[in-house]
Parts: sequence; structure tokens; C-alpha cells
Amino acid sequence: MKNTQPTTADLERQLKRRSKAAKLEVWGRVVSFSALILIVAVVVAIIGFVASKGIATFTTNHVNLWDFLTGKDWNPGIKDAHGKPEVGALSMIVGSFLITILSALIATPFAIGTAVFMNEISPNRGAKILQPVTELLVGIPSVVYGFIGLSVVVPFTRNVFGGSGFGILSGTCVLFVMILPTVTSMSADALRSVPRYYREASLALGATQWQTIWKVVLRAATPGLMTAVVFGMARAFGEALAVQMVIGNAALMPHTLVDPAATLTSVLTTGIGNTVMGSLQNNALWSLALVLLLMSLVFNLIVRLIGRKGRLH
Amino acid sequence: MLKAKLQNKIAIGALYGVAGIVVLILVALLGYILVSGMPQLSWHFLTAPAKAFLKGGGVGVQLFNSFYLLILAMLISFPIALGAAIYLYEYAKDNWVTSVVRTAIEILSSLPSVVVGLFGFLFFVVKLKLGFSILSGAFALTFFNLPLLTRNIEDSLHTISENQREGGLALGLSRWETVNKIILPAAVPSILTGVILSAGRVFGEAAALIYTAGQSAPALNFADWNPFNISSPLNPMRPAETLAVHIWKINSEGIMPDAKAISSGSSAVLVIAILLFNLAARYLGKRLYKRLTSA
Amino acid sequence: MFVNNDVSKQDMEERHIVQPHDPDHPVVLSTEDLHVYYGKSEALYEGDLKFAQNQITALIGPSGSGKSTFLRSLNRMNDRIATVTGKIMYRGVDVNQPDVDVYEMRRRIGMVFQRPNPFAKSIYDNIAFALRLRGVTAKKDLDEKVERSLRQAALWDQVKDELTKSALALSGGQAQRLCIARAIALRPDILLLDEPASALDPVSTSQLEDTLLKLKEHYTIIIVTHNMQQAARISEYTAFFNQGRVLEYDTTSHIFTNPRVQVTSDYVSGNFG
Amino acid sequence: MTKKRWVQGIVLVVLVALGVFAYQTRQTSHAGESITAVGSTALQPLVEAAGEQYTGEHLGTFINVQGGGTGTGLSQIQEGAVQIGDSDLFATEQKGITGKDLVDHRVAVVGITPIVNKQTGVKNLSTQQLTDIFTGRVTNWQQVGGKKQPIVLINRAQGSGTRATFERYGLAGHRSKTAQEQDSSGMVRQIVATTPGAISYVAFSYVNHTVQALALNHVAPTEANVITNHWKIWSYEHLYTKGQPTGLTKDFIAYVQSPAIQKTLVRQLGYLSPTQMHVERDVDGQVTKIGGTRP
Repeated sequence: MKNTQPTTADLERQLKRRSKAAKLEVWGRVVSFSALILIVAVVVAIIGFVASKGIATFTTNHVNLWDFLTGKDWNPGIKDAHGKPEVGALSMIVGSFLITILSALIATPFAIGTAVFMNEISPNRGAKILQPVTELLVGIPSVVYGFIGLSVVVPFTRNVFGGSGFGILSGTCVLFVMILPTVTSMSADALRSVPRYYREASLALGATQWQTIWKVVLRAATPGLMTAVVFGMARAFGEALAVQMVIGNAALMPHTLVDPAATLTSVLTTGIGNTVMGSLQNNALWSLALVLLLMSLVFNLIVRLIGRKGRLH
Repeated sequence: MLKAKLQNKIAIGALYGVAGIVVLILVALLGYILVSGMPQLSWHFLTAPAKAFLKGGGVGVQLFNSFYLLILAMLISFPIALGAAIYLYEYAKDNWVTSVVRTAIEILSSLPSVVVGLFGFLFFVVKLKLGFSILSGAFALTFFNLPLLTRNIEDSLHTISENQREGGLALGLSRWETVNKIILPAAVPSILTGVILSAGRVFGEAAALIYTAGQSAPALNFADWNPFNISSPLNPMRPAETLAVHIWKINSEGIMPDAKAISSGSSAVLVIAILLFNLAARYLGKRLYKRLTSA
Repeated sequence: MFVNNDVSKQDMEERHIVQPHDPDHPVVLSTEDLHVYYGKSEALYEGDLKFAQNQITALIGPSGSGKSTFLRSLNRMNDRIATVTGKIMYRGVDVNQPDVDVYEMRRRIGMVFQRPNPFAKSIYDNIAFALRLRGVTAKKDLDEKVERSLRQAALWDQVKDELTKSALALSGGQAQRLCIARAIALRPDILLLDEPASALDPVSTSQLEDTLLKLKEHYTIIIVTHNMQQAARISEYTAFFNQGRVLEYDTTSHIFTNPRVQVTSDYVSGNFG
Repeated sequence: MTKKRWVQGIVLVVLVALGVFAYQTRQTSHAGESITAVGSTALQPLVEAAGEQYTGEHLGTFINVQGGGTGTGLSQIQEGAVQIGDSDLFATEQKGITGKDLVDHRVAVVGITPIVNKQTGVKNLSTQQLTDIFTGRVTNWQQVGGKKQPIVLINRAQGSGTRATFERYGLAGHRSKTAQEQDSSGMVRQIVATTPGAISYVAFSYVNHTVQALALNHVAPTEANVITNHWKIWSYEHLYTKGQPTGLTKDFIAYVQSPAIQKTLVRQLGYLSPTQMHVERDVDGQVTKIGGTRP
């Protein structure tokens, strides 16, 4: 049953003919590349749209960029003593950062602790209970989170810490619960990617389970865990409806955690329907959106940097 | 040694505690939603149309709209995300262009959805004259959904070992055939998780839809399945308020006397619907995986 | 052929290459001036080897010596990650040319990898599916080809009653033989094997070796192996690679009993690597 | 494989046939004229309910009613992207609107009242006191005769019609100091009801037993007082069209202004009808007496 072989000339012809696979390959490349181009077009369109509207505040309405970033008064409809519109976004930028960092600070230990539990201590229960619950929670609309925040968290904060209950603290609590599932499941992924022999080697050396987790697994998974946290922060930064319902939406510099404050998204969402396209008030809101966009770019670059460091490790 | 053992015990105990607290928070949250919504649930509530200012309205139309919109949005966004993910993971060279594209896609996913909604409003509703319609909403949701879905699918492709690709290539298959016939079938379970997660987000999305699919839900004639009729449930050109938008609307401007009850009821319905959707998707996914991976 | 006469170390040569010249087993594949670069760094300097038809040629050498790189270049599996220059002459055609259809070429020059990589499909589909994609659709044809391939790979008797079971459930040795069956179902001319037994236990390894010995009646086999006994047991020719170069190439018996190069001698006697 | 092709072909043919059949048999009467009204979320329930009644009575028409906010409504009608812009304000009161070409159709009158949390112990304020509270000169209820409790201000969002009307007629043109803002009446009411010391303002229709409506200068916030302009904080609800309305738009606006709606829906939704008013107020706040009819 020997393979009968063609002559060299035939063979060359057969080998140099474009096979069906080669045609399919070109087709596949074209199809998948078009899909990518479509997404890129979408991204460029949205970013371009937000940028063009956001920049109009500075070009068309001649607002000073520095005043925008450092001013504390937000009343785009009103001119101040110097005849300039009051479009200082500092209080909102500070509010957004405070709420993001605080909620990430609280969520991180809980999320990583849970991820470790799911992955290292009780993988069975983790997979059976925590994962489905996590997936379920991602689908709950932010309105519902906000609603629960309003009827549970705000009164709680008011009774315990005084004030009206609206403020950074309540916002932090709500965001903490909102980003917990995301950070947890991403942390679990990071832990899962640590090779099993790391653990076996450590345990074989006589280390306890905790020492193995603390000194080996967590150390090896650090870049992945950082990515999870930064990703959670990015979500917190961009969250609108839920925060808006509990933070109070007062564009004032927050002095304590229980004073009403505002974030970029809450002011944006509250105001956008009440302003007229093309007016200064409207453009100023788009500038806030542009700040958000730039901030998510920064978060993204941080994630990438961590990723790269992890690879070199 | 003793110290290490004690430390181990304490730490493991603490981890149990932390995981317990998290489970408690999550379960309490779900419990709160379900318990406060359950008394509202009835066949009437699930099927009746909403009422503008009288009590006794239901969420039948909204519930249908949510699912229809979800399916349409997925039908549009899944193939695009799949194609883009395949290109990014299987074909694209690892250089700065790819990295810029990835970054751009990811920053889109952290934009507040109201921005996507307004963009959709100006572009689809006004410019393309699609009006407030399911189709506009589905496109807006696609915009909102693409980054996340693309990323998820790319991650799923990543979980399939490189030696499967080599196996296909060594048989003289093109990369495209290898991906389609070997890698994707093997990645079905993990792609499915991504789809479920993004479906959940789509299902719960309100801000992107307020300006695109609209916030009114004209009564539907469920006996009329001709997609060209305005009262047909299948008509993609009709305005369609979804369940999440409905919750938002009655919380903000609702003047019906039973607004609070309807809002809690709708939240519970939403959670249950997501739960059912997850279970169904998982079941179908398992069947699909079986079919694709064995004769 | 390529004999370096600079005898400086205890009468040992620096390189010793004897290409096969057996009229019963003509050369089907040869490389000329083959260089492989990963980015800027060169992984393989020179690999000028000829391979005889229906024979087993073993490529041995320490880790990182370039033998796997060489093997993977032969059916251009390295195209995406490396630059390969030089000629790969397959039955008179240089297949290392951009206008050669790599898919058609790989159908003739098949490959089996170090770790068994059955697809997440049934045993039957693992073999049948590439055939289907290449136009074999009649059920009878497929059945016949699947059975023939499984028989040749000595797997038929073990799996004939569970062809619809998932291939992922097979043991390591069975999985690797399934991969061989999968490769030979397309009736390739040449079979490249990259350390096919390194992930297997001794019993599976010896079964695999028996299979290979039978397969060489139909195919030309080139195998990379770490296991010198294995090379000695099954191959007719052996090439010794070190630091990206072929240092010695000759019949297997010569390499193992009378190596001409010091490093080869050290390696085969276990004093090295 | 070939069998599969056959099945695919048949399915495709059937689908196309169904589509053609559906298109052929579509109810042409239902695919007739349609108009879109966009804008104020406060006005949305009224227009929506009126639209439903209208389409019920006039087959072949469709009134698409969406929210989005007064600003959105006015900018869309100014650009001619929709047929009707719903607004809580006179168009020229909104910044960025020239009002050129826009024709005002007043369909309702809405009274707005300050509301406070029930625990504050205050039921009446003077205009001066109210202004002092909202400008921050008074910060404790004790200073205006209530309990010793700090005042918590809650505003509607900047640009909201309710806020503009309240500041103009309730605070005598003074601007409220920066404080909490909410973008919907429902939310405002809920927050005032649950937050000790809270004060805000809502339309009459949102007042219920959970909050305390305040009398101003001993005038109670009642419809009777609005009709006579004794209660000053009220405004018109407007439907704006670009140029004089024609066709369906004209018929629909006439329908909303007809007694059929003015005597039923407008009243049920807690609005007053402009025909009931004894006075008329123009965009500059000039009040003229007219002969209104008793409700």
C-alpha cells in the first residue's frame, strides 16, 4: 500500500495551486478583520463625538482649561463676577476619585479573600454558590442598587454618622457592593492561572496552607489581582445611576464623608436631559464626559503597565 | 512550627469569615430584592400592560421587550465581537497598533452608558431616522456591549491550549478552519459565560435605552406576529420600554399610587428572569458543547 | 561529504556528516543552507540534511540544540514566529517558497507533537473531521479511512466499540496514537514527530515504538527524541544537534558505536547534557 | 452534508416565503401616519395617555411619546427632528433656545409647592423665610419656628422646569445655593419623606401623605388658589411645534386641548386646565385677568 508519488512537475503544480484552505484563510482574515474594523469605527465614532463636544467648551465657549480643572463652582448657566461662566469641575473630579478609591479600598480585601476561599480552600462550594450568584448580580440594574442604597444604606449612614445620609460614604457602600462581584471573579481568574506546582512545591517544603497562599500564590498572582482591582475602579468611576441616587449630587467640595457631594457621572446624567444641545451648559457636561474618557484611558494604561510588569516577572 | 500552625488556623478561619460575609452580603441583596418583590408577583402582573397613572398595571409588555431587545442586540453584537476577537487573538501581530486598538475598545467599556445612549440618540434615532425603536436600542446596546463581549471572547480563546491550534495546522487546515472547527467548539463553555455576563448587563441596562428604545411601551397585540404591523410584538421599529427602563421611570416620575410596589415587583421579575436566562443558557450551552465535541 | 579536517582534539573531528545514499531508499526531503531566526537571534545556523524514504531518522541533542526548531521548520510550522531562510527540497520542489501552498504541503508532511493533543471531539471525529474538510463526505469512505488509520496506529482494537466517546477520555499513550492516526488519515508522505513519547510511560512508549516501526513501511519518519535508547532502537539514521548546528549525521549504528565527534561521543555515552 | 444543505435550503425558502407573506398581509391601515413627541418627563404621562386614547379612536395613527427632558425636547423641536417638543418652560426661558419659529400650545397648568419632612414642625413660611432658607441664610428650622433641626436643601437639577419656576415665583427670582440635586420628582419626594429636616418642591400631583406641603404667606397650595393666582408658584405645560402644526400633529394637539382631555385626563393626572384659569401669565411674568370657567 505504498503511496504512489507524482512526478516532480506534477507535484510542483499541485503544491503551487491555491488550495481551498488557502482561500478560506483569506476569507476568514477578511471577515474577522472587517468585524474588528467595525468595532474600531464604533470606538472612534464615540470617542470623536465626545471629544468634539467636550472640547467645544474650551474652543467655542472660551472657557479656560485651567479654570475648568481647578474651579470649585459649577453653575454653567451663571456668570461669575468677571463675566465668566462658572464651570469649575474640581469638586466633581475629587468626588469621583474619593468614591472610587474608597470603594476599591474596601472591596479589595473582601474580593481577594473570597477569591482565595473559592480557589484554594473550598473550590467546590466556590463554584457551586459564589460563581452563579456573582453572575446574577452583574445583571441587576444599577437603578435597583441605587434603590436599595436609598432605602437601606442612606438611613443607616444617617443614623450612625449623622448628616443627611447622602454623601461619599453612602456612595462608597453602594459601589462596594456593585464592584465586589466583578473584582472577585477577576481575582479568582488570576489565582487560577497560578500553576499548581507552585503550591505543591511550597506545601512539599513543609509550608502551611496559609504560608503557601500568602507567600507563594498571592505573590505570583499579584499582577492579575492588581488588574482586577483597577478594573473594578474603572467600573466604579464610570457608574452613574446608582451613585447618583445616594451621593446627593451637590457640586460642592466634600469636607466630610457624610456631606452631599457629586461625581462626574452623577452631574452628567442628572443634567444632560435638561440642557439644550450646543449650549454652554450642554458642552460643559460633555467636557465632564471627556474627563471620564481620559480617566478610563489612564486606568487602562495602569492595567497594561501592571500586565507588562507581570510578564517580565 | 506551632506558631505557623496557629497562624494557619487563624488565617484560614479569617478567610472563611471573609467569604461568609461576602456571601451574606450578596444573598441579603438578592433576598431583599426577591422578598420585597414577591408579594407583587402574579399572573396578572406578569402579563398585563403598564398603566400610566392608575394602580394595577403590569409589566407584560416590558418583560417581552427586554427579552426581544436582548436577543436582537445579541444577534447583532455577537458575530461582530466574535470576528473581532478572532482577529485580535489569532491573526493580529503583537505590536503597538494592536495594543492601541485593544486600549480603545476597553476605554469604551468604562464610559457611562448615558453617553452611549445620547450618541445612539443623535446618530440612530435622529440622523439615521430609525426613530425611538427597538432597532435603535439594539444598536445602542451593541455599542455598549461590544467591548466587553470582545474582551470576554478573546479571553476564552486564550484558555484553549496552543497545542490544539498546532494540531489543526499540522493537518493542513487553515488557521480559520482551525479556529472555527476546533478552537471555538472547545471554547463554547467559557464563551458562554461571557455571553451570559454581558446579557445580564444588557438586560439591566437603562441609561443607554432611555434615549434610543424609548420609555413608552404601547400595548401589543400578542396575536399578531406579523413584524410589519405596528402593534405586533415582533415589529423592530416600535418604541419599546424595557423592564430596567420601567423601573427607572417609575422610580423617578411615577405617579401611579402603587409605584413602589410595581418597582419592587419589577426588580424581582428582573432578577428571576436573569436567573432563568442563565440556567437556560447554561443548559443549551452544555447541549451545544456535547453536540460539537462528540458524534 | 562535509568533512572538516581540522583534527585538533584527540583525532576527533569537529563535524562529521554522512548523508544517506541507499538506492532502495532514495532521498525524499533535504534541506540546504537552512537558517532559522527568532527575531534577531539565530536559533539554527546550518542544518543541511537529507532524509531517506521509508526510513526512520532520529534527531537527538541536548535541550535547546535546535532539533525541534529544525523539525518544525520542515513543514513550516514556524512560519508565524520565526524567519526561515534556505531551501527545503521535497521531492524536487522547494517548499520554503512563498508561492507554495502551506496547507497542501502540510497534508503531505504531517506532524505529531510532544504532548498528545486530541481535539475536544469524539474519537471518530478526531480523524474524520479533517477528511471531511478536504472533501471526503461519503459515510462509507470515512468509516473505511478511520478504521484503516486507527489500525495502522494500533489503536483500533482498543477503541472500535467506543468511537463516539470523547477523545479527551483516552489515556496518554492512546491519545498520542490517536494523534498519529489523525495525521496518517490524510495519507501524508512524511511524518514528523516531535518527542512523541516524552509524556508517556514506558509501556506506552514501547507500544508507540512498535507502531512507528510498522509505519515506516508506508511513511518516511523523522523523529526528535531525548531518549537515546529509543533512537538506537528504532532509527536507521541519527543526526546529533548541538548549539544550533548539526554536528554529526550518520547511520544510527555509527553514531552510537563509533561517534567521530567528541561532543557526540560525550552525549551518547551520557557524559553530557 | 448534502442532506444538510437541502434542509438549510428548505428552511431558507420557507423563511423568505413567510417574510413575503407577512409583508403582503400587513395591516396597511395600521402602518399609517405617526408623529413623535419628545421632552419633559413630567408631561410625558399626560401626552402618552392622551396619545393612547387618540390612536384608539383614530385607527391608522400612531403617537410616539418619549421623555428625555425639557432641554432635549426643545432642542429637538428647534432642529425639527420631532413633531412635538414637550416643555415645562416657555421656550425662551431655556438657555440656548431662540424660540424662533416655535409655536406654543399650552395644554395644562401645574402648581408647584414647597414640601418638607413631616418632623420639621413647620407648616407655613413667608416668601422671605423661604428665600432665606434656599439661599442659605437660615440653616435651622428653629429659626423659622420649627424644631431644632438643621435644614437639608434638596434641589431639582439645574435646567429643570420645576426648579426654574420655583426660583422665579417662590424665591422671588433668587437663585438657590448649591445643594443636593435630584433629577426627578419621585426621587425628591422620597428623599424629603425619609430625610429629617429636608425641604424641596414638587408639583401638586406628587404631594401625598408622606410629606408636608407648606403654605406660603398663609396661602395654601390648592388648585383654587392657583386658578386665582393667589398661589403664585405655577407654570404652564407646553407642547411646542415648529411652525404652525399641520395634519396629524394639528389634530392631536387640538385633541389634547379639547374638553375630552382637559376635563378628564388633565384633571386625573393632577393638572389644571388652562381654560379653568382666571388669569393668564406671559413669558415675562405679566399677569392678565381673563374669564375662566369653573371646574
